[in-house]
Amino acid sequence: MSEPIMRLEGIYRSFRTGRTLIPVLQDINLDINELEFLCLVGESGCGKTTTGKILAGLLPPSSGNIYYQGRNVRDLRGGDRREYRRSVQLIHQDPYASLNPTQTIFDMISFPLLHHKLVSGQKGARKRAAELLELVDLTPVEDILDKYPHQLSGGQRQRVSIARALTTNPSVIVADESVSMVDVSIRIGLLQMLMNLREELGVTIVFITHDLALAKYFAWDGRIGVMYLGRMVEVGKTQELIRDPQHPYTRVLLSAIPEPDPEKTRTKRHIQLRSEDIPRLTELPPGCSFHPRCPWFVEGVCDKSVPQLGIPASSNSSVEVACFPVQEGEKLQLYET
Amino acid sequence: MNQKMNDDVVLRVDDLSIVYRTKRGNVQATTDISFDLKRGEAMALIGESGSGKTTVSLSLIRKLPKNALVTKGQVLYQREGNVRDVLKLSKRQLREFRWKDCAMVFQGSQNAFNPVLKIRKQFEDTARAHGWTDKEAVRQRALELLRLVRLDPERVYEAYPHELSGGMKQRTLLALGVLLNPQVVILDEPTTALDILTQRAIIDVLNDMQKKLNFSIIFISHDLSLAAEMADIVATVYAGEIVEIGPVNDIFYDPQHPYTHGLLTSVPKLDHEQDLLTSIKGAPPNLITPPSGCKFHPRCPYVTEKCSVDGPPLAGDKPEHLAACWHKDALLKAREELAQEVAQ
Amino acid sequence: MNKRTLLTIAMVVAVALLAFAPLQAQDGAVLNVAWPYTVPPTGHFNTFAANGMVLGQYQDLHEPPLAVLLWASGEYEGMAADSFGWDADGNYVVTLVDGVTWSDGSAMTADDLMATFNLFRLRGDAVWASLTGIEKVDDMTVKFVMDAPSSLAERLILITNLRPASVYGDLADRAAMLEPGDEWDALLAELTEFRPEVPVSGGPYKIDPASITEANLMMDLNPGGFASDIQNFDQVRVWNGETEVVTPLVANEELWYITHGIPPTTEEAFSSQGIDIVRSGMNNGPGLYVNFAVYPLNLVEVRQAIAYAIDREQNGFVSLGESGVAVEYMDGMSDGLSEAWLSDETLDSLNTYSYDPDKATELLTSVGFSKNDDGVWVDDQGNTLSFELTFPQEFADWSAAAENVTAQLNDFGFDITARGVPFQQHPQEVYDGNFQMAIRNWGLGDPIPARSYLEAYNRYNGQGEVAGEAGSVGIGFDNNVSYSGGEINVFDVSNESAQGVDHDVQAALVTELAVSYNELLPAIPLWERYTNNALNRNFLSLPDVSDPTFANFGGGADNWMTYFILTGQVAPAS
Amino acid sequence: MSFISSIFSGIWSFLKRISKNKAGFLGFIGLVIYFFVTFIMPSFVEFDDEANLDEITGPIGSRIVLAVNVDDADRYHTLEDLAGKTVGVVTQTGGPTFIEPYEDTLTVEEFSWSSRREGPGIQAALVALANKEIDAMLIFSKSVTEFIDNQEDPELRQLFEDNIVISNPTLGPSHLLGTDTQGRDIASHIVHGGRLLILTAVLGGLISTAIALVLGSLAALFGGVLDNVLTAITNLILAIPRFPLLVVLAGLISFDNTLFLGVLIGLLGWPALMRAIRAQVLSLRERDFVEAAQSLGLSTGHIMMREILPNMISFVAINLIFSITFAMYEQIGLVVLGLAPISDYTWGVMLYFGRTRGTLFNADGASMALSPVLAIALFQVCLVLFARALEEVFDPRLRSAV
Amino acid sequence: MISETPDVIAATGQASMVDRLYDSVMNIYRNHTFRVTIQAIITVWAVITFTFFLIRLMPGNPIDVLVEQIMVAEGIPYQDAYDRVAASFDFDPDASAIDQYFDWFSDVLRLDLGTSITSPGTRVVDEIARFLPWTLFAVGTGLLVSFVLGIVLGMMMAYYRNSPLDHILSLFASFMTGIPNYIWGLLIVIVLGIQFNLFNVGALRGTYDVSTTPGFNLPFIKSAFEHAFLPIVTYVVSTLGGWMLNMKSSTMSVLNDDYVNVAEARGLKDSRIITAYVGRNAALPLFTQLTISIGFVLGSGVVIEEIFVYWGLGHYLFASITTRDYTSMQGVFVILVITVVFANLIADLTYGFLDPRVRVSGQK
Repeated sequence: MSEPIMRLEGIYRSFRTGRTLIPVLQDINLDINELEFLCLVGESGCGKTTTGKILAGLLPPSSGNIYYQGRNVRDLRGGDRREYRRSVQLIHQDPYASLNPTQTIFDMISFPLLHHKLVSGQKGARKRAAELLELVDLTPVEDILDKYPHQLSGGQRQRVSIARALTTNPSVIVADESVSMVDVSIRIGLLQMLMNLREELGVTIVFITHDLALAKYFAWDGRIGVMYLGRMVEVGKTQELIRDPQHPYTRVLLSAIPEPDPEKTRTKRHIQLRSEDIPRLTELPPGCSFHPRCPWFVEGVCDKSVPQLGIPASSNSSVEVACFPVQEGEKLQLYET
Repeated sequence: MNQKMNDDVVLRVDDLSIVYRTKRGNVQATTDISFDLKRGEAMALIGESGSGKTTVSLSLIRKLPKNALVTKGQVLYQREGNVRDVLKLSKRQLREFRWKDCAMVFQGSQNAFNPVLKIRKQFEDTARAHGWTDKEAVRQRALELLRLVRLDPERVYEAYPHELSGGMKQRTLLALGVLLNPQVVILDEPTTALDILTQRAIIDVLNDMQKKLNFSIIFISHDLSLAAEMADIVATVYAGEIVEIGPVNDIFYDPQHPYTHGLLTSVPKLDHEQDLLTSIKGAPPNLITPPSGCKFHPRCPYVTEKCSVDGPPLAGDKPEHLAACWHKDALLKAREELAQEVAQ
Repeated sequence: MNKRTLLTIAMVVAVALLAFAPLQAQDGAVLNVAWPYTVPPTGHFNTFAANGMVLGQYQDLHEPPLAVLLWASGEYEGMAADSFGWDADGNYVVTLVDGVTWSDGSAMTADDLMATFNLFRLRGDAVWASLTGIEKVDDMTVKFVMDAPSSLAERLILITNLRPASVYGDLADRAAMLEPGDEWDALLAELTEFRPEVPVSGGPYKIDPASITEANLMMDLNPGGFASDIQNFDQVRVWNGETEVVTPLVANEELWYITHGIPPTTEEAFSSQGIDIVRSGMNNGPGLYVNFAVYPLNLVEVRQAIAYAIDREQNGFVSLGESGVAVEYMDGMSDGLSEAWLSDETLDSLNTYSYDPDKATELLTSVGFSKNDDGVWVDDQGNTLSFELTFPQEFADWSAAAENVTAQLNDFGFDITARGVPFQQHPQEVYDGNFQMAIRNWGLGDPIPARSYLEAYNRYNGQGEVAGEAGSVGIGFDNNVSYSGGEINVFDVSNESAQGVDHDVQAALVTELAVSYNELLPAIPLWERYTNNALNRNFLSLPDVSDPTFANFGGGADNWMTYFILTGQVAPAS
Repeated sequence: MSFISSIFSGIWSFLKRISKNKAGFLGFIGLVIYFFVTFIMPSFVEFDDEANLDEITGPIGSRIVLAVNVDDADRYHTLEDLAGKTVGVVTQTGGPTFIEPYEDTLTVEEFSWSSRREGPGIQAALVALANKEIDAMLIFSKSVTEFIDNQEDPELRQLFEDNIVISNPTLGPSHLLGTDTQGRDIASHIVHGGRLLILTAVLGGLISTAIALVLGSLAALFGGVLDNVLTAITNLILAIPRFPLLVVLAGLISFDNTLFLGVLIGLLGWPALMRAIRAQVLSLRERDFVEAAQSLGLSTGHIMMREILPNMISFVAINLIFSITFAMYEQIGLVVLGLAPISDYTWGVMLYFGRTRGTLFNADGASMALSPVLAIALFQVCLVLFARALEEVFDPRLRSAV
Repeated sequence: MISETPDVIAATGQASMVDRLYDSVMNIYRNHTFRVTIQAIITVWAVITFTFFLIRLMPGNPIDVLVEQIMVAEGIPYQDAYDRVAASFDFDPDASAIDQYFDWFSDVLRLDLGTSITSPGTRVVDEIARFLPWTLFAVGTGLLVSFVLGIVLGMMMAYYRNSPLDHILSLFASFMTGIPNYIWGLLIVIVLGIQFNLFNVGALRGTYDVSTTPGFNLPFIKSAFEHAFLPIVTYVVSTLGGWMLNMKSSTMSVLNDDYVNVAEARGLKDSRIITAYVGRNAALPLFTQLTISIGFVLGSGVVIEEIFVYWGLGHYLFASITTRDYTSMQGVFVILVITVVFANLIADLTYGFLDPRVRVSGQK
C-alpha cells in the first residue's frame, strides 16, 4: 500500500477548564490512505470531533505527530504549512452555525478564492463559485449566489459549506457529523454527493459520525475506527468489523442500536452492560477505560494497564482491537439479555 | 365522524387542524389529523422536522404556542367511560387534566427540571398541584418509580438536576411522568441527543414501565428505528397530514405511501450487506403556501397530473392500515423491482 | 396581666412619649440666625483650631470682642474692653470690663486676655508681627508692648475675641515661655488637637453642646456673661448650612437673618415676601488682572482702554444683581474708603473710567493699534488682541462677571476666550504667572486702606514673603512705579501707611497709593461686592437701616448684627 | 454587490425596520431633530452672549415693568413707542445705561429705588407719572409691582390705581424659553449648547467603545498572558467607583477643553464593555464559521474584520450608544458639580449656572435650569429608545423570522 | 523491578515532600473562597494605592482652600490667613508622597484611616462613621425598593409581552433609565418641588429633622425617611427601569426554558410556576448586577447628595475634594472600594446559595 496521505502518531490532546485538565484524546494512531473512505465512530465525548479538528490543523495536539503526505506537520513552515491547512478541510456538523450569517454565499466562497489568488477578479470568482455550487448540486446557481444563509434550507446550507471547503482544492475533507442535522429523507443524497467527490476530485474523505449504520453505508469499501473515551478501541475494514466486531464496546454498540426493521430489532439480543454510567473524562478509570462497564471484564488484567491496538493473534482478519482478552484470543460469549 | 368510542380507546384525535399565525402568513401546521389510541398501545408519529408532529403532540395537552389556532377538530380523552374534549376544558380543568391524565416528556429533557429545586421538590410540587399532599406517600411512590427506571432512588430523589447526567435526567423525567398514573404518556423525541447506550437504556425502561403500568404511549420521532422497536401503530406525518397509518409491521414491510417508502429506503441498516439507498428528492414544502392536491406530489416519483389537483383520501384495503395515495399500485411495482435488485 | 402585656404597654407608652416629646413647645423668645458649622466629632470647642465651634460672626456672642469699630465714625466702641488706648511709650493698654464671669464660673480677667494673645503668638497670628510682648498690668489690664504704635496693631488687638484662661490657660502659659523650635511645634500640634469637653462662654449666650445637630444648635442665655443682662432673647438658634440649605428656611420664616450671599433670584423672592435685603459694603470684589509679561497688556493705555470698554454697572448687575455695585473711583480701595480717606480734590481728580468705548478706541489708536477686517483689534506688532481670561469657576458671581467681561470686551473688538478653573487651582495659576487675564479679587474687608492694596501688590505680585509662594512671578507688575506724583514703591508705601497713628500722614500715603493706582491700573476693579443679607423684620426688631452702624463690614469683625445684639438693640418684633 | 451600495441598502432596510418599532422610531426622529437643532440651527441662530438687562425675564429681580398713565394705556406697549417721550427710570444701581439701545430717542429722568421698602424714589416717580410730568415709567423689578399691590398707604395706593396702568410687563423681544440671569436668550443657548456636549459624549463613547473593542478582541483572540493582564487591569479599574475617580482625575488633569474631558471619560469608560466584547469575541471565535475561515487559510485580519466584527456590529453599535449616554452622564455630572471645564457654553454648563446662580429654587427663573435639564433628559431618552429599538431590530430571533 | 539505591530513595522522598507541600499550598489556593478573597484583597490594595497617589497629585492644597475661606469670612489679608492656617495644620505640602504613603498604609493596616487634614485631631474613621450610615440607608432602601419593584414589573412585562401594558412599561423603563439620576433629582426639585410646590424642598434637606432625637423612636425614624425620601425616589426612579428591562428579558428567556413548559404540562398552579420556577430563576442573574450597581449608585451619590443636600458619604467626599482634604478623600475611597470589591466578593461567594448549580464547583 502506498504512503498514507495523513498519519496520526501518538496524538494526545487535553483541554483545560478552570483548573482541571481534561484528557480528550489519548494515544491516537491512525493512517488515512489516499482516496479511502474512513469513518470515525463513537458516542459524544469520545474525541472524534477533536480528532477531526486535529486532522484539519484547527487544533494542535498536546503531543504526538501528524504527517501529511509523509511530512511531519510540525516541521512545515510558511507556505507549506498554509498549503497543508488548505489541503485538509473540515465540514462542520451544524449547517446553521458554520455559515456566517452576515455574508452572502458568494462572499463566503469568493473570500478564500480571492485571498489565495486562485482566481482573478470578481468575475473569475463568480465563475468559479458557480462551478463549485454546481459540483455540489446546488442549482440554479445564480439564485443561490447572492442569497444569505438564512434564506437556504439545511441541506442547501450543508452543500454550501462543502462547496466552500472545495474552494482551496483540498485533498482531504473531514466531514464531522455533516449530515446528522439534515432531514432523514435527504441525508443519503448529501452523503452520495460527498462520495462522488472522491471520484470527481480525488478527495480523501474522513467521515465522522455517531451512527454506525451510516458509517457502514458510507465506508462500506473503507475502514471504520471506533473510539471510546478518547481512545481508538477498534479499527478495521468496515465489512469485517460489522460482521465480526471484536471489541466489547463495538459489540455492545452493535447490539444496542435499534434497527428500522420491527422484527429484527425486537428479536435482537442486547448485551447488558455492567454499568450504565459513562465515566467522566476527568475521572477516567485505570487500565482499559471501558472496563467498569465491560461484560467481559477480567479482573487484574483490564484494570491494570491500557490495552494497545493490535490484531488479535487468533484473528484472521485485519481488524485491530485494543482489548486484552480479545488479543489473548479468548472467545467472548454474548450474554443473554 | 364517529363519536362513539370503544372502551379501549383512551384518546381520539378527530379532524384536528391547527394554524400558526405568523407575520409572514398563516402556517397550516396540521390538517385534518385523526387517529385513535388504545389502552396500553404505543403509537409512533414519524416525520421530518417541520412536519407538524410536535404540533399534534402539544395540542394533545393544549400546550400550543400563543399564536396557534385550532381551526377544526377535537381531542377526546376517555377515562372510566367519561369522554372529554381537551380543547374545551376550562383553565382549571385543564390544569388538573395535565399530567394526571396525560403526561408529556418533552424533547431535550436536559432542561426539563427547574435547576434550583431538588428533584424531590419537583415531585412534591407535581403531586401537590393535583391534590396529593402526603409527602411521605409521594416519596414512597417516587422512590419506587425511580427504582423502576433503574436509578439509585435515594440519591436521585435528593439531588439537584445538574447533578444528574443526561440519561439520568431523561429517566427521572419518565418516572415523574408516570407519578400520577396517567393513561397516556406523550414522548417527544425521547431519545434524540442521547448516546446509543443511553438510548438503549431508555427504550428498555420504557418498555418495562409500559408493561408494568399499562399506560398508552404516543411518541414522536424522526427515527424510524425507534418506531420499529417500540411502536404498535405507526403514523407517517408529512406536511401536517397523516399520510399513512397502520400497524408497525404493515408500515415497515408493506408501505403504501411513497413518502413512507422513501423514508425507509433512505435509512441504512446494520445488515452485513451494503444497502441500496435513495434520497427523496427536493425539500419539505413551505406550509404557508403548501402544494395543491397531494402535498407530497412535488417530491413524489409516481406523480401524475391528478396528484396536483386532488388530495388523495386516507384509505386502504385493511381498516387498520390506511394510506393517502392515488398510486399505490405504482409504488408496489417499484418496491417489487427494488426487491429484485437487492436480491441480485 | 402577664409580663409580656406589661412590656408591650411599657413600650407603647415609651414610644408615645418619645413621639410627643419633641412637640413640647419651647418657651421664651428664640433668635433664629444661621452660620455654617461643623458638627462633632469633626467640629469641636477649641476655637483656636480649624473646625472649632466659632460660629463666625456669632463668636462675638460667646467669646466677646474687646471692641467694635464703628466704620461710619471710625471710632472704636468698647465691648469686653472697658478702656483702651495708647500710653506714652507707644504701647497699647487695654482694661477689661469688671464683673463679667465665664460660664464655668471664673471671672473674666486680664489672664484671659494674656492667654488669648499667648496662644495667638503660638499660632503665628498677624498681630504678633507688631507686638514685642504683652504684660499683665493688673487684674483687669494688659499692656501690649510694641516698637512703634500703628493703627493696624490697634485694630488687630481690639477685634480679638476673648478666650477663657480656665480652658486655655495651661497651654497659653506653656506657650508664653517658648521660642520657635521643636517644642514649639509640638505645643502647636497639641493646641490644634486640643478638644475642650464643654464650650465655655463669656458672652451673652453659651452653646448648648447637647443641642448640636446637623441642622442647628442652641445658644442659651449665659447669666453673668458679657451683656447678658440686656438681652431680649432667651436663646439663639444657629442654623447650620450653606446658602442652599438656609434659603428655604428663610422663605419659611423659620430663620430671620442670614449673612449668606444669596443669588439675586432668591433676593427677589425674599423681597416679594416682605423680607428686607440689607446691603453693606464688603470693601472687595472681583477685578480684572492682566499678566504684565504679556504684550501689550503691560501698556497702561491698553489697561485703561479695557477699563473704558467695560460697563462695570452692567457687569456688577448681571453678576450679583443690586449687590454688585460698580466701582466708581478705581483707585484700588472701596469707594467708601476712598471717600473716607481721600480729599475732595483728590476724588475729583481721579479718573472714573466710566463706560466709554470711544475713549477706549482713542486710547488704542493712540498707541498704534487698529481693527482688522473682522473687527478685532490688532496691536502695533501685528498681533490680534487675543487673550485667555481665567476665573475660578465655582464662584457664581465671579464666573458671571468673567462671562460678561468677555462678552463686553469681545463686543468692543478684543478676542477673549474665557476659561473656568477650579477655585483651588486658580490662585496658583496666577501666582505662577501662568495666565493672560484673570478674574481675582481686589481690596480687603478691612477698614485700613493700605490693606486693600495687598492683593494686587503683594499676594498676586510675588512680593513679600507669601508663605510657600516666595519668589512667585504673579502678575509681574513693577511695584516701583512712576506716576504723576513721582516715583514710589507702592508695596512699601502701602505698608508704611498702616503704621503710626497719625491719620494725616497715613492719608497722604493713601492718596499716593490711590492716585498711582488710578493712573496705572495694576488691576481693573470691576465692582464692589455688597452683602445681601436677608433680614425679616416681621420677627426682628432692630434699628432702621438708616442707622450708621449698617455701614460696618457685613462679614466677620465689626459686624452690625452682633453689635446690635451685644448692645441689646435686637428684640423680637412685637 | 459593492460595499458602498450595500451600506446604503443596509441603511434603507434599517430605517424600514426601525420604523416598525414605534418607540424606537420616536427616538430616531428625536435624534434627527436634535441633530438639526444642535448642528444645523447654530448657523442660523446667533449665540446671545450680550447681557440685556431690560430683557431679564429670569430671576435677577429686574423684570422690566412699564407703567404708564391710564390715559395713555393704549399708546405705549414697547420701548419703541416711547421714542421722544419723557420716561422715568426707577432703578437702584443702574442709570440710563440699562436702556442704552433707546437712549437716543428717550428723554430720561432718573429716580432711585432704594432697597428699603418705602423708598421715596418710587413714590416720587408715581406722583410724577400721575401728574403727567413724565409719560411713562420703567421699573426694573417685578417686586415693585408687588410693592404697589401691597402698598398700605391708601393715598399712594389710590394714586396708583386711579392713574397708572401696568402696560405689557414683559417688554422687549420675546424669548421662546425666556432669558437667563443676564437677560440672554436661553433658546439660543440651547441651540448652541448641544453640539459640543454631544460631540464630547460621542467622542467619549467612541473612544471607550474603540478601546473596549480593540482590547476585548485582542484579549479574546490571543488569550494567554495578554488576556490575563488585560482582564486583571479591567477588574482593577472596575473596582474603582467610577464617578469619584473621574472627579479626582478631573481635578488632577484640570482640563481647559471640553473635548478633552470627553477623551478622559472615554479612556476610563471601556472596562465593562471590554468584558462584554471579550466574551462576545470568545464565543464568536468558537463559532464554526470562524473555524471554517481559519481552515480556509484566511488571515486573522480577515477573520476579525469580515467574520467576527460583522456579527458583533449590532452589539457594538448598541453599546456605543449606551457608552455615549454614559459619557454624557459623567460629563454633565462633573460639570454640575463644577469640576469640569465650564468655558464652553453647553447644556451642562447652563445647568451648572442655573444651579449656582440660584434659579433652581425660584419658580420664575426655572427656565434657566429646566431648559437644559429637559434638553439633556430628552436627548438621553431618545438615545436609549433608539438603542433599545436597535436591540430589537438586531435580535437574531426576530431577524430569523424576517 | 529495578532496585533503587538509598540515595535515589532519599532524593525522591524529599522531592515528594516538596511536592506535597506545593500541592497542599496549591490546594488551599484552589479553594475558591480563599482564592477570590485573596484576589479581592489584592484588588483593594492596588486600587487604594493607585488612588492615594492620584489624590496627592491633585492641584491645589487644603491650606490654600482654607485660607481663601478665612480671608472672605474675616477680611484678613492672604499672608495673615496663610500663617494662621498653616500653623494649625499638621500638613506639609512638600512632604514626600512615598513616605506619606507608607505611614498612611501602615495605619490603614491597623484599621486607622488617619486624621482629617482640615480638621486636625478628628479621625477620618469617625467622620465616615457619621456619614456612611445615611448613604447606606438611602442607597440601600432605594436599591431594595427598585429591585423588588423592578422584578415584579419586569415579570409582568414578560408575561404580558407585546400587550399595551408591556409597551407602556417599556417606554416608561426607557425613560427612567435614559435620564441620568441627577437629572431626575433636578427634575424632582424643579418640577415637583418648586413649580408644583408639592413638597417643601427646603425642609427636606439634611438627614433628619432637628426636632427629633436620634435613636429608635418614631418621630426620628419618620423624619429620617422623610429626609431620605427624595434621594430614595431618585435612586429608585433611575435604577428601576434597568431592573425592569433586565428582569423582562431574563424572564422571557426563562419562559422559553423547557422546565417552565414542563411545569405547566405538569399541571402546576400558576402561582407556584411564577414564583418558584420563573421568578426565582429569572431573578438569579439580577443578583450579580445588584452588587455591581451598589458600587455605581454609591459612586453617583456624590451628585445626588449634593443636589438634595443629603449629608451622606457623597456629600462628605465632595466636601473633602473641594477642600483637598486628602486623608478624608482617601478614606472615602477606601470605603467605597472595599464596599464595591467586597460586595462583588460576597455576591460571588453567596451565589451558590441562590443557585445550586454553582454550589458544587464553586464556579459558574
